[in-house]
Amino acid sequence: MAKTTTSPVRTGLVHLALITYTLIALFPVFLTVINSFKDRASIFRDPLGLPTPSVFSLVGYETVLKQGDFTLYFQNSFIVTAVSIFFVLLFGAMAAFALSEYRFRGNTLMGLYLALGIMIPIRLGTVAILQGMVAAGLVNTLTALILVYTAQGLPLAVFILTEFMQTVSDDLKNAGRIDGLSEYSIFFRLVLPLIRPAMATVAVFTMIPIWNDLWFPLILAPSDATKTITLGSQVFIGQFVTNWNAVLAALTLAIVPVLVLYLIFSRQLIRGITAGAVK
Amino acid sequence: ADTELTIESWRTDDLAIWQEKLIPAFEAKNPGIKVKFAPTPPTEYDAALGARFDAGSAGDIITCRPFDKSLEQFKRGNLASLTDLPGMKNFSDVAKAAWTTDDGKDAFCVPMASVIHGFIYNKDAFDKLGIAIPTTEAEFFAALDKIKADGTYIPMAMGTKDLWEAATMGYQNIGPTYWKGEEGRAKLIKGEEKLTDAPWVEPYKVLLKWKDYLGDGFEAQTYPDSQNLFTLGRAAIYPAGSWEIGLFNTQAQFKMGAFPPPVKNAGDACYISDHNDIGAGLNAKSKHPEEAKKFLDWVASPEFADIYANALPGFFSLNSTPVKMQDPLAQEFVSWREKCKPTIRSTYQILSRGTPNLENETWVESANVINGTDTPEAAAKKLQDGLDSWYKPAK
Amino acid sequence: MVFLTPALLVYTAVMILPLIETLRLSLFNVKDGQSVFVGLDNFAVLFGDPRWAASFWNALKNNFIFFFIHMVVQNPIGVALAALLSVPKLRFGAFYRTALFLPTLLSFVIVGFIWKLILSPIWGVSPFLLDLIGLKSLFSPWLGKPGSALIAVSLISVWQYVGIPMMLIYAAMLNIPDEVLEAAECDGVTGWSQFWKIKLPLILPSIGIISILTFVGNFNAFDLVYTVQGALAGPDGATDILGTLLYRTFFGFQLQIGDKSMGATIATVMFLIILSGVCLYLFAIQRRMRRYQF
Amino acid sequence: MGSLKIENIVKSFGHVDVLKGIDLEVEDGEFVIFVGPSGCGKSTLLRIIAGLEDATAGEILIDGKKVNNTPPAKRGIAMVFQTYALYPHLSVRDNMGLGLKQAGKPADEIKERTKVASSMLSLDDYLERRPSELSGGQRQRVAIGRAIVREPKLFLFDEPLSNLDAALRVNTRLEIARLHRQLKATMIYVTHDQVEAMTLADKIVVLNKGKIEQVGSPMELYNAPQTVFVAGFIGSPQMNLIDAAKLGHTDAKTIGIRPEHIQVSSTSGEWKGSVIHVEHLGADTIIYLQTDFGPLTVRLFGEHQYEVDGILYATPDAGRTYRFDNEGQVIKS
Amino acid sequence: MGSLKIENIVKSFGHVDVLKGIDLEVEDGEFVIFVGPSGCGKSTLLRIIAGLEDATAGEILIDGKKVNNTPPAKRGIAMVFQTYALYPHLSVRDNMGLGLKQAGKPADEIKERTKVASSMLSLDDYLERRPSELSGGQRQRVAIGRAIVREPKLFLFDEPLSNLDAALRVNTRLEIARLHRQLKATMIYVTHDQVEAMTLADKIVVLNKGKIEQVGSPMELYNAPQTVFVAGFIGSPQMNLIDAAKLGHTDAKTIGIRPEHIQVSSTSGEWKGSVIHVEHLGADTIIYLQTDFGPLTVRLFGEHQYEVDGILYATPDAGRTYRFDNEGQVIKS
Ligand SMILES: Nc1ncnc2c1ncn2[C@@H]1O[C@H](COP(=O)(O)OP(=O)(O)OP(=O)(O)O)[C@@H](O)[C@H]1O
Ligand SMILES: Nc1ncnc2c1ncn2[C@@H]1O[C@H](COP(=O)(O)OP(=O)(O)OP(=O)(O)O)[C@@H](O)[C@H]1O
Ligand SMILES: [Mg+2]
Ligand SMILES: [Mg+2]
Repeated sequence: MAKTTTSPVRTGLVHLALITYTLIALFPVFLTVINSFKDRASIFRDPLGLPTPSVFSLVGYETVLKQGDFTLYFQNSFIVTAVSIFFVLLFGAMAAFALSEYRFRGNTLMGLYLALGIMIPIRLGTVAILQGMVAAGLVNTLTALILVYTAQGLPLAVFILTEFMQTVSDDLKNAGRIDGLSEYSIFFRLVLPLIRPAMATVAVFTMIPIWNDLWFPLILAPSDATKTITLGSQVFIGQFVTNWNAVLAALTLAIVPVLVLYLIFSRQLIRGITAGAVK
Repeated sequence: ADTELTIESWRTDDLAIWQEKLIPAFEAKNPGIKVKFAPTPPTEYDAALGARFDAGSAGDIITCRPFDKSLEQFKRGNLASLTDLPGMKNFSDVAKAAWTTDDGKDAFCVPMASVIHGFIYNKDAFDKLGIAIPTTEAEFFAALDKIKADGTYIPMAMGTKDLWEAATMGYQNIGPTYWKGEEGRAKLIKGEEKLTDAPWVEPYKVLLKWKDYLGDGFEAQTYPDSQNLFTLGRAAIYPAGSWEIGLFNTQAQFKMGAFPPPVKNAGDACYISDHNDIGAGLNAKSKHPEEAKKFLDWVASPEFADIYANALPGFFSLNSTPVKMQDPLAQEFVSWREKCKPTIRSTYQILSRGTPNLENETWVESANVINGTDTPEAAAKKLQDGLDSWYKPAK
Repeated sequence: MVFLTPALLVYTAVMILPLIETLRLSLFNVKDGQSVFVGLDNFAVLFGDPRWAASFWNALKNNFIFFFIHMVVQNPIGVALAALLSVPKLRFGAFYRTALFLPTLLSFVIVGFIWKLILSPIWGVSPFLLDLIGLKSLFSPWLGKPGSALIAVSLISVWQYVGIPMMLIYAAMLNIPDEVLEAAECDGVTGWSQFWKIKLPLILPSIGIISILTFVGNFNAFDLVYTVQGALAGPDGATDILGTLLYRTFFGFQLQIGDKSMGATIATVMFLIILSGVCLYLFAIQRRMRRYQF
Repeated sequence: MGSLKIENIVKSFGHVDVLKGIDLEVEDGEFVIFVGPSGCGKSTLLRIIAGLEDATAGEILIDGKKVNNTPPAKRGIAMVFQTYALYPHLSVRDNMGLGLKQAGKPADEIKERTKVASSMLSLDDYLERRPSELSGGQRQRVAIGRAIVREPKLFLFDEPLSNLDAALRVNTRLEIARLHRQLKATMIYVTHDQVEAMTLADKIVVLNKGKIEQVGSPMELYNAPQTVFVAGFIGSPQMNLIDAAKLGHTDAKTIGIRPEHIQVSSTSGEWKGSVIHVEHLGADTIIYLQTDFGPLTVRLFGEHQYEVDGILYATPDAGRTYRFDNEGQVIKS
Repeated sequence: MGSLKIENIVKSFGHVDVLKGIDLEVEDGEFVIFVGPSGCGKSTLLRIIAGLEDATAGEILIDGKKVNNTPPAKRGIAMVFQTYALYPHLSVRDNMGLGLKQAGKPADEIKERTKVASSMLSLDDYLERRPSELSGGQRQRVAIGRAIVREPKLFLFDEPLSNLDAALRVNTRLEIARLHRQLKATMIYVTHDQVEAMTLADKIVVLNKGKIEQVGSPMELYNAPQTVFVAGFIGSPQMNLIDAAKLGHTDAKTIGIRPEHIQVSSTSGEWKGSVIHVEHLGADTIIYLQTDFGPLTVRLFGEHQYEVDGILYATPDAGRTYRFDNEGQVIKS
C-alpha cells in the first residue's frame, strides 16, 4: 500500500516503540561487543564504557584465534547449515504441499505424525542415531550432521508451511492446472514462489538451532576436520573459564556469521514480497 | 603406519599443555604411536561420553571422573581393568581409591591428580589490615569482621548461584574439621552417623554465618564472578580449590597466600579435603589396547607426574614418588598434607549412587542454607531423608 | 504420495525410530545388570515415589509458569512488533527487523552468558541502569532468589525468542492483500482498530501456530535454563522445568549417573503432555479456525 | 474435437443447491454463451466443465468421453477466470507463456504466440510488468491472452470483457470471433453484456436459479422467448411486462412489449402516459412513461426532446407483443 | 459539503508516468463519471483522491481544504474498489457494517442501514455468507453496499457494475441515481459502460493516456466532441472516422460520422459499399460496409435483413458530420 498519509505523530510513535524495543534487543549484544575490545580490568570497572584507546585490547581475540582452525570450523558450520536448510525447505515444503493440497484420508494423522518430532527432544534418540551412523560409517562426516538436522528441522517446517500454503488462492492453482501444469510445476512454479516469506522464515528458524547446536557435532562429528564453529568456540565457555576477554571475543565472533547468514535469508524474504494474488 | 590414540577429556583448558608438553614427551619415547587430545566441554562430557560408549565410538583413553561415575562405566564394561598395569604400583591404595571397585579387587583408572581445598587470601589486604592468618574458627570470623568493618574489601568471595560453590568450597572445605575427616565419612557410610548428627550439621551452621560476609547479591553471584571478584582485588578471602592456583597466578595483581580450614578450637587436629579428581582409563573396546596401555603406563610414571603437576599447579600428583613443584602457592597447599589429615569429599563414594543423589542434594541444600531458604537442621534432615530413601548401609 | 516420501523417509529413519527406541526404555529397567521388561513400573515410581513425584510436579508447575509467561509476554510483544513492522512505508524497516531478530539468532550459550553478566550484582550493569531511572532500590539478585529466578529466566527466554512470533506474524501480515487494508482505511478502520478488526482475524491461524509452537517449545525447553541456572536449575529447584529434570535424569549429572529408564519415562510423560496439547490444537482448534485465501 | 455434453448436472454447496439439473449439448466448434442473473450458477457450471469443481451428480462428456474424473489439465481446455487468477509473481509474458513452456513448446514458438496474443490485446507495452502493476482492464486482457495462446479445443470464458472499455471491448470481441472461426475451437462464454451475447453466440443458454430457461440462437431468444423470464432478461432496456388484466386481456397473465417496439406521438395513440424520465444515450432516447396500467419504457432511435411530466401517447407495433400464461410460459398465437 | 478540486496532479510509478497533470473541479453534489481506455489512469486518479496513493505532484482539495496529507479515513469518502477488496473474514453483513460500527453508530441504526442497502442490492439472502461463498456479481454488490451504507459526502466508484447482469445493472444504476439525489452526495464514478456514463453523469471526464481530453455533459460529449479521441470513444459502435483526403475534403484531416447518423438504401446514396458483416442486436442492426474509402459502420433501428456481399448505398445525415484537424482537434464550422 503506497501512502504516507499516516500522521507524523503516529509514525513517530511507531518508531518510538520500535526503537525502544530495539534498544532492549541490542543492548546485551552491544555490551558484549564493546567489552570484547577492552582489557580485563576495565571490563569490570566500567562495563558500560566504550573501548577508548586507553583500555582498548584485542587480547581476547588473540586468544581465541590461536585456539583452532576457525576458518575450517566456519566452513563446516556453513556447509552443514546451508545443506540442511536446503533439504528441510525442499522436503518440508513438498510434504506441506501434499498435506495442504490433497485431502486424503489420514491427512491430519499424517500431519500429526510429522509433528511428533517437535514433541520429543531429539537428543534422547542420540544413542540410536549414533549407532545408526556408526553402522553406516558416517561418524565424523558432515553428512551425519546434515541427516540429523534435516530430520530435526522437518516437523517445524511442515507445520508452518502447511499453514501458509493454505492461503495460496485455489483459483491460482486451478489456473495452473488448466494451463496444463503438472502438480510438480504447480508446486515449484506457483506455490513455492508465492510463499517465499514463509520459506524464508522457516529457513531462519531452521538455521538457528543448527548453527548453535553443540550436541550433535560433539557426538557425531567431533573430529578436527568436521568440527563446527559452535563446538570450536565452546572451548571457552567451560566450567572453569574466567577469561572474559576470550569469552566475549568468542561470543562476538560467533554472532557475526549467524548475522550474515540471517541477512542473506532476510534479503530473500524482502524479495519474496511479491504483491499478493490479484483480484 | 602409526597408530593413533584418542584421549577423551573434559579438561578443555588443558589442551595446550597436552599438545605442547605431554604428548610430545610421550611420542618422543614411543615412536609409532600418535596421541590426540580431544576434549569435550565439561558440561557435556559425561553425557557425550556415555553416548559414545553406547554407540561404540568413544576414544581409546578415557579421562576418569572420580568414584562412582567411572565405577559405573567399569561395571558396564566400558572401562578395562588396569589392575595389572605395571605403573599402578606407583600409587598408594588411597590414591587408587577413587578408581577401584568397592571390594578393592579391580583398579580401572590411573590416578592423575587430586585437588585440595582451603582458603586463598589477598596478602596485601591482610597486611594492610594487619590480619594474621586465622587458625581457629574464632580467629577466622574475627578476621572477617575486621575486613568487613574496614569496608575496603568484600570479606569473602563466594556466591550461591552456581550451587556447587557453596557445597564444594563451603561445606566440603570446612566440613572435615567437624566430622573428623575419613573417620566421619566412614561412619556415615556404615550408617553409624547420620547427616542430622551434630558433626554434619555444624558445618552448615558455620556456613550460615558466612552469609554476612559475602558480597552484595551473592545469591546471583556465579563462580566466575567470585573468581573475578577475588582476582581483581575486591575480595580478601576466597574459599578455594587448589585448581584455582594456575588461573589466579596469571590474573591476580597482588600477593596471595593460602591457609587450611581453621580448626574449631586451638589445638584441634586439622583436616583437609584432598580429593582425587582426575584419572585416566582404557576404553575396553579400544582397537589399540596395547598402545593405549603403553600410554597409560607412561601416565603412571613420575615423569608424567612431574610435567603435569608443574604445568597445572594445584593439580597435585598422586604418584608415590614426590614431585618437586615450583609454585609457592601450590607448595603451600601440598604442605598441608603433612600437618593435617586428608580426606575425600564426603558424598563422593557410595553415597551418591542412588536417587536422590546426595551430592546434588548437597549442592542445593548448601546454597539453601546460605541463602536462608533452609535452616541447617532442615537442610540436614532433607539430605538424610533423601539418603535413607535408598541407601541401606551394609551392617 | 511422492511429495511426502523424502520427508517421511529421512524423518522416520533419523528421528522417529531412534526416539521410539528410546521411549521404549520407559518400559524397561535394569535389574541386576540386565535390562528387563517392567511394564508400567517406572511410571508407578515416577508418580508414586514421593521424591520423584515432588520433582516431577515441581518441574511441571514451573513449566506451566514458564509457558504462561511466554504466552502473555512473548507472543503479544511479538505480534505487536510485527504489526509495527508491517506499517506501510516504514523507514528503516529492514534495520529494525534485523535488530529485533538478533537475539533469536544468538546461541543460548551467548544469551545465558550475557544475561548472567547483566543481572550479576558483581558486574553492576543492571543496578547501574536502574540507578539511571532512579529505581536502584528495586534491584535484587533475581537469578539467585527462588521467588524471582523463574520469572527472570522466563523473561530472558522471552527476550531471546520474541523474534519467532514476530517473524511468523510478520510473514502472515505480508500475505494480507493491500487492497483489503486500503478498503479498511477508507472505511475509517485505521490504526488500532484496523489491527483488531482486520489484521488479527486474518492472522489468527498464525497466532494459533505460534501458540502451539510456544507450547511445544516451552515444554521441551532445556538449554537456556541449563546455561543460566545449571543442570540443577537452582536455586532450590526453583527453575527446574521438565527439560532439565529429564536431562539430569537421562544423561546424569555430576555424580548422578544417567538413568535411561527413568529418563525415558519422564520423556514419555512429557511427550504425552505435549501430544495432548498438540492434538487439542490440531483436532479442536485448528479445524475450527477459518483460513482465508488471498 | 471439442464437443461437450452435460447430463443432469447438480451442484450443491452444503445445503445450498446451486445447479439443479443441467442438460446441455454443445457441438464441436460451437460458440455458446451463458447468460443469467448474477448468482444463477454460470461460473459454477463453467468450473464444473473445467473440472475445478466436482458435480454433486450428473455426467460431463467431452468428445463423447466421460471426464468426471479427468483432471483439468487433461481435459484440453483453457479458461479465463472471473477473478483473473493471474500468477502474481510472473511477468505478463510469463503468465501467458507458462502453459506453453509446460507443454514443452520451443522457445521460439512460445515467443511468437505470446507476441501475437499480446498485440491482439494491446499488451505489448506491458510484457515485462507484474500483474500488480497493471490496471484492471490490463489484467483481464492478460487473463484472456493466457487462455488463447494455448489454442485448446475448448475455451471457457468467464466474463472476459467486463473490465474493458467500449472500444477495446468491441475489438476484443471481434478478435475472439475471429479466433473462433480460425481455430474452429468450441467456446463457452459467460457474459452480462447483451451486445456480446447477441453478436458472438451461435447459441445462448439462459440460466436462472440453477436451471436452464431456454437455449437458442440470439434472434430466437429475442424474437421468441419461451418464458417471461427470458423475455425480460434478453434485451435492454428490459421488455415492458404488463399485467394483462389491467389492459383488459383475459387470455394471458402478462403482456410483453419491447421498448423499441412502441411508437410515441404527442397527439394520439393507444395508451396515454405522462413522461417521468428521459434518458439521452446519443444514438437513442429512452422515455419512461407513467400510464394507467403502470410504467412503460419506450426506446426511440436518435435524439428527441420531451418534457418531463408532458403527456405522450404510445402505440405498440402490431404483432410485436408477447403473451405469457400464469406459469410464465409464452402463449403461442 | 463535498466539492473537490484537483490541481495539476502528476503520478509516476518509477519512470512510468501514469497521470500527467490533471486539473479538475467537481462541485458539491455533482455526479462525475470518468471514462477512458483501459490503463489510462482512472483507477489511479480515484485512488489519489481517496488518499490511497500519493500524488507525485499536485494538490487535492476537498471542500477547499488541502488534503494531500489527510489519511483516507479522515477524508469523508467511501470507495468501491475495482477488485472489490472485501474483508474475507467477515460475513456480508459485517462487511457492510464495519465502517458504521467503527464510527460508533448504534447497533439499531447499523442494522437498519445494512438492511436498506442489502435489499436494494438484492443481497438479503446472503447476509450471513462470507465473500468466498459468493458469485462475482454478488461480491461486487457487497462492495457497493459497503460504500453506500456509510453515506459519506464523497463517493468513489471504480467500475461498480461491471459484473452485474443487465437487469440488475439497470436497477442498481437507478438506485445509485436515487441515492445521489437523496443524499446530495458528490459521486465520482469510473465506468466502461456507455449507457451508464450517459445516463448517470452530470459531467463526464474523458481521460486518455493520463490526460483529460474533454470534460462536459453527456450530450455535449456526444454532440460536440472536442477531439477525434473523444469522438471515437463516446458512442458505441464507434463513430466512423474517415480519412478526409479519401473523401476529397481538403479542409480537414478526418471526417467523423456516427453509425446511427447514416441511412442506407439498396438503390442509391452518397457512398457505395458492400456488406461484410451484419450484427443483429434485436433492437438494432449493425451493418459493416466496405467502401472505397475504407470500412463504414452503420447502425439501424430495428431488425433488418441484409445479405453479406450485397451492395448498399449509404448517406450521412446532413449536419451530423464532424471534421477534425491534423492535431485531432475538432474544426468548428
Ligand atoms: N504499481 C504500478 N507500477 C507501474 N505501473 C502501474 C502500476 N499501477 C498501475 N500502473 C499503470 O498505470 C496505468 C494506469 O492504471 P489504472 O489502474 O489507473 O488504469 P485504469 O484507467 O483504471 O484502467 P482499467 O480501466 O483497465 O481499470 C496502467 O497503464 C497501469 O499499467
Ligand atoms: N463456496 C460456496 N458456498 C456456498 N455458496 C456458494 C459458494 N460458491 C458459490 N456459491 C453460490 O452459488 C451461486 C452461484 O454462483 P456462481 O459463481 O456460479 O454465480 P454466477 O452465475 O457466476 O454469478 P455472477 O454473474 O455474479 O458471477 C451463488 O448464489 C453463490 O452465492
Ligand atoms: Mg460468475
Ligand atoms: Mg481501473
